Amino acid sequence: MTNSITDLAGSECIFIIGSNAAESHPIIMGEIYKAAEKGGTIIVVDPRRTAVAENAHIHLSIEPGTDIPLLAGMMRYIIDEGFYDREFVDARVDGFDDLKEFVAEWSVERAAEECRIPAAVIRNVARIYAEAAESAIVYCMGITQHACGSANVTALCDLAMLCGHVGTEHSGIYPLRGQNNVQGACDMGALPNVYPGYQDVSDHAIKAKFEGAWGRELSGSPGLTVTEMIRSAGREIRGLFIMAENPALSDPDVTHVAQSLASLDFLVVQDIFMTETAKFAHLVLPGGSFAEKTGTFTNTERRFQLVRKAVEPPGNAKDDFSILCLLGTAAGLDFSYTDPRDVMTEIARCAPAYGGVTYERLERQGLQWPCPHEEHPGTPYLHKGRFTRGKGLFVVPRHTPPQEMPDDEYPFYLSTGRMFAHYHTGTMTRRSPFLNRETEMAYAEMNPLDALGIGVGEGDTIRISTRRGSIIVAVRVTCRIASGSIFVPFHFTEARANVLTNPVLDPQAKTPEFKVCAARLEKVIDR
Amino acid sequence: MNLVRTICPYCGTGCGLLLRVVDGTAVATYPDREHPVARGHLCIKGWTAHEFIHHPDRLTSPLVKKGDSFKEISWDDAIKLAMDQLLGIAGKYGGDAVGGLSSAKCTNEENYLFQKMIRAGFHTNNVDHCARL
Amino acid sequence: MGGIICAETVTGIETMVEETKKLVQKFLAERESDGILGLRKGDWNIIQPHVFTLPEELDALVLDPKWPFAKLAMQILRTAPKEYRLAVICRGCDERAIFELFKRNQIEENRIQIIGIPCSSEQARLCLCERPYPTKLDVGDAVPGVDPFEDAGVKELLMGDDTRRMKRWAQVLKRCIKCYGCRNSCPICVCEPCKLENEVWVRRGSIPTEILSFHLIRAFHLSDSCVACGACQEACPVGIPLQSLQLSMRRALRERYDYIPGCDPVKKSPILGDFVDEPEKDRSIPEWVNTLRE
Amino acid sequence: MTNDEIRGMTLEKNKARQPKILVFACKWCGLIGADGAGRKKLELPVDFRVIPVECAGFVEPDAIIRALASGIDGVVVMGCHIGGCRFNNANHQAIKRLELLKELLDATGIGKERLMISFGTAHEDHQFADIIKDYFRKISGSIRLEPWVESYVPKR
Repeated sequence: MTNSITDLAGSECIFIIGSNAAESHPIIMGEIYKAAEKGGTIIVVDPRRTAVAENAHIHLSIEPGTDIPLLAGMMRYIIDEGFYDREFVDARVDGFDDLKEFVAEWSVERAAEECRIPAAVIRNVARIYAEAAESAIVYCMGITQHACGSANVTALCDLAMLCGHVGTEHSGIYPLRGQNNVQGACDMGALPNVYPGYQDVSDHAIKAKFEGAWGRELSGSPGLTVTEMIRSAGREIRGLFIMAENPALSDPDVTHVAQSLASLDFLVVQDIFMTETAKFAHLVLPGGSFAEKTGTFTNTERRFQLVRKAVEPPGNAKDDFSILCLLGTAAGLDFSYTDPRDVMTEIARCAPAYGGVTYERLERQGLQWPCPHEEHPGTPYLHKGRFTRGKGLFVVPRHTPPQEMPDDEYPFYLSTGRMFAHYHTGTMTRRSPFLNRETEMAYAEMNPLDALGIGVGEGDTIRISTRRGSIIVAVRVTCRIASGSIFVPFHFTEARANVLTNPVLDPQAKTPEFKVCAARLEKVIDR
Repeated sequence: MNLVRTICPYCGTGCGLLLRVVDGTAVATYPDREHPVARGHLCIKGWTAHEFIHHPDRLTSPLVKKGDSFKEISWDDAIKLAMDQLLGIAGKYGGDAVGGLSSAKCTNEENYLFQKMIRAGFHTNNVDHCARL
Repeated sequence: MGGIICAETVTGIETMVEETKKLVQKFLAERESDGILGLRKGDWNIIQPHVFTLPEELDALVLDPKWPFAKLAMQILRTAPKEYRLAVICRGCDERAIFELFKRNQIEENRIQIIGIPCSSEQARLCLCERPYPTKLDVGDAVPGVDPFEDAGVKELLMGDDTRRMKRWAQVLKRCIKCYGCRNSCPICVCEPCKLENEVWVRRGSIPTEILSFHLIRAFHLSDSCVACGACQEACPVGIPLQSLQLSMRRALRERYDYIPGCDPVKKSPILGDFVDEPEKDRSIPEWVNTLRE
Repeated sequence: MTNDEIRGMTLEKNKARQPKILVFACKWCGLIGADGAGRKKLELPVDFRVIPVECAGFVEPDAIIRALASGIDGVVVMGCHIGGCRFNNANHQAIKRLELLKELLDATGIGKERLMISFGTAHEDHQFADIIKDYFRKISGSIRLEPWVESYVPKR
């Protein structure tokens, strides 16, 4: 996220694309409403009429997977009409000609046809976004979980840079992070290609630095991503250590994931509950929940925040920090840390961006990185006056349509996502009595016309099948979803939406295409 | 009464929570009014963040798989088993045969230690977490 | 100390804090209660509710900002042993809420003591509070209340054209994310089980929730007990002006029955009784009913 | 067909239809009138339903809110005249409650007229018919509750 969450309240135009913030990030939605109360315009792009769309000024219900046509059409119009920020583009961004060449093939009319929304609406939205003094873009998994996810993100960045809506207090790009510490896990180098602080593993100088700091020889070639590791489990990958993750429910095509996990020589799972993944493990280690540990989380606005221990772990369980210290020592490493504080000191030493982070400074309100030294006040928004690489660069986003489109055999679009009362694989929320009462059953949202078509009503059960498998869920009939599409939340272990999803990956980010695949529906005759 | 100021375990907004702890049990959650983002607001999941902490399903001991069922073992044995097996695999097939999935639910410190353990302990960069999912 | 209603807080805030500290010290010394619930400014200037039990802790006692204590006090007493007694530093709204909880048998009167403090006129304006003082002030002086119907925001929401008003309410209520924060933070919402969680009354599992049933049922359940503390509105992440929803019902109660919820620990709500109980006979009977009786 | 078209269709359908009215009728008063009106085959609007209750005091305000939330346009509560209640003046308590509910309905712009309280006025058949006809006329003039009633699909 380039800016801070509270900055959203001052934006004049907020362009929300592929995010159901009202259900997945409700507190951020509060800031968006503040902007609306001040007279800001809220534009929502989403195939579904979500709670966010319901409360927006303009809702663009585009066809699934046509984000790039829409954005390209908008950019074409903005360039043609001269609404873009010439000064900003000239002074701070390279590659404008490439972008112009790219959008030349995307007339507004062509975009309108692809997205199936009127051209006038695209023009209107483009003008509002470009002409507002400060516009923000909010996006989430609706953008990234596509086979062209990285290109989608590139297109959004291009749009923001084109209009000069980067590097000021209330503009910027807001990717909403789905988990409390995804930002932190990335920052800390839990990625196959970078060390802590996004330092490249294949860079010799950096590798040498870490070899010095850690006292071991390190591998210089980037590793496998989560989706690749799971896929090659049992072949290239023989032993796997999974800490508090649940790929048996969260990865696409979980039937294959289950086979892969079962074929491992050795699988260790460290978690707080017996998850679907832990059932495949040879060894299960009981970890600690957020209330049982001291440490830091980094939220989506890059804010390091202190987590404080409130209770003891149950029974013989240990907090993850202690377990990792034991494991590291057993692996022959020097893991003689007595307190998470020591680890933070080491992080600050080896990753320059977090150099000024100490527990004392986090006590009151946390600290937003980059914060290179102890006197640095933290950075509420990035790219002020200058981009990380100096000048920004327009990268041309190539449009690839979704890899699996509805056809005669599988005529429906299927997308998966979250709903407000549950969270991710439901390991925690399904065990919270209150939340589980709010929604206790898996369901699929479908349009009244489609429901009529296959002869089902609210509460009836249907079988959803794709080329990967099928699940049985209850129907929820609602106008929020367009005819020809269905939506299934993936929180429910009894009806695993990820049995259905298509495991094609974005070539760059290796994110699976959760948002579009083709499905077939059948009524299940009552038992 | 003891109110512990901490951070919500769910989405990336990172709202502040006050957990009320009575006799070692978290019994209630309140919003943290001093938190810079949440400012005393929480969503439905935040308000109930204390509910799963003491759930009877919580794992309380290391478990090893024997046949189709799990058996409790001691921590010493569990740590030894884990490292013997994983280091054995790394020795036999090379470090790249071992992988680690870290977690976006764990703290920065734990993530740092985890990737350090995988990278330095097994000579591989096969470490990732669920940011892509 | 403090007589009710004078023009402005004469006692400065520092003196008020000092006086409160002295009072609390006395409470602790004479063991009139086992703990005192108030606000503590802890390390790094973080202000949190705290139960003071030792005199040396009192240095950290502060009175601002406003923090609703009534529900917290009730929850503390529930988990504490039977003989545990608690004193609470109460603003007007906290005291009213505790009185309402007395009436609902949620707090035993002999287990709680009230240390009354007034709000500043600034706070009263912020809360649109009609009675920014408790019935008995232990420190400081009371400031006059504010008429909420004079406020521009309230006027927009409650007066003027019906259609525009309906659109405006629909617009703000539709933002509801069903966090149940309004219910969770409300000092009076103590029902178990809660109707809002019942599928019969509010459809579960989707947002925008059925705004009419969720919010109007919640609002109406508090019609004769809302103490206007504003905790619901403060807890709402999407800024729904929930306090304004209660205003017209409060006004009706005051005009028809001389009743302000929470002003008296004993006086029961007039809508629980029939006309025999009323201050003036038949006062609450609408005119058209009267005409029919002749 | 797009989503908006479908929504449009439902709205269109709603505009054409008669208002829907729910009547809570006290067994000792309003229900007798309703019975009589039916027996005499008096001319009455179509879209109303009568729910018999033991006493007007039985009618929960929550139920009225629930009715409005499910797409009912107006609710009538019929009870005995003041002083004539079979249950220790329960109807007077009901009036107090319902008058307070009217304040709430008015505050939110839904309108006082969505709730009609008719006590001691509908025990004769023609009285009942007149009240229902009058109320239909009145409620037809009010705008619909569409901005409120969210694509609610009743359970089967």
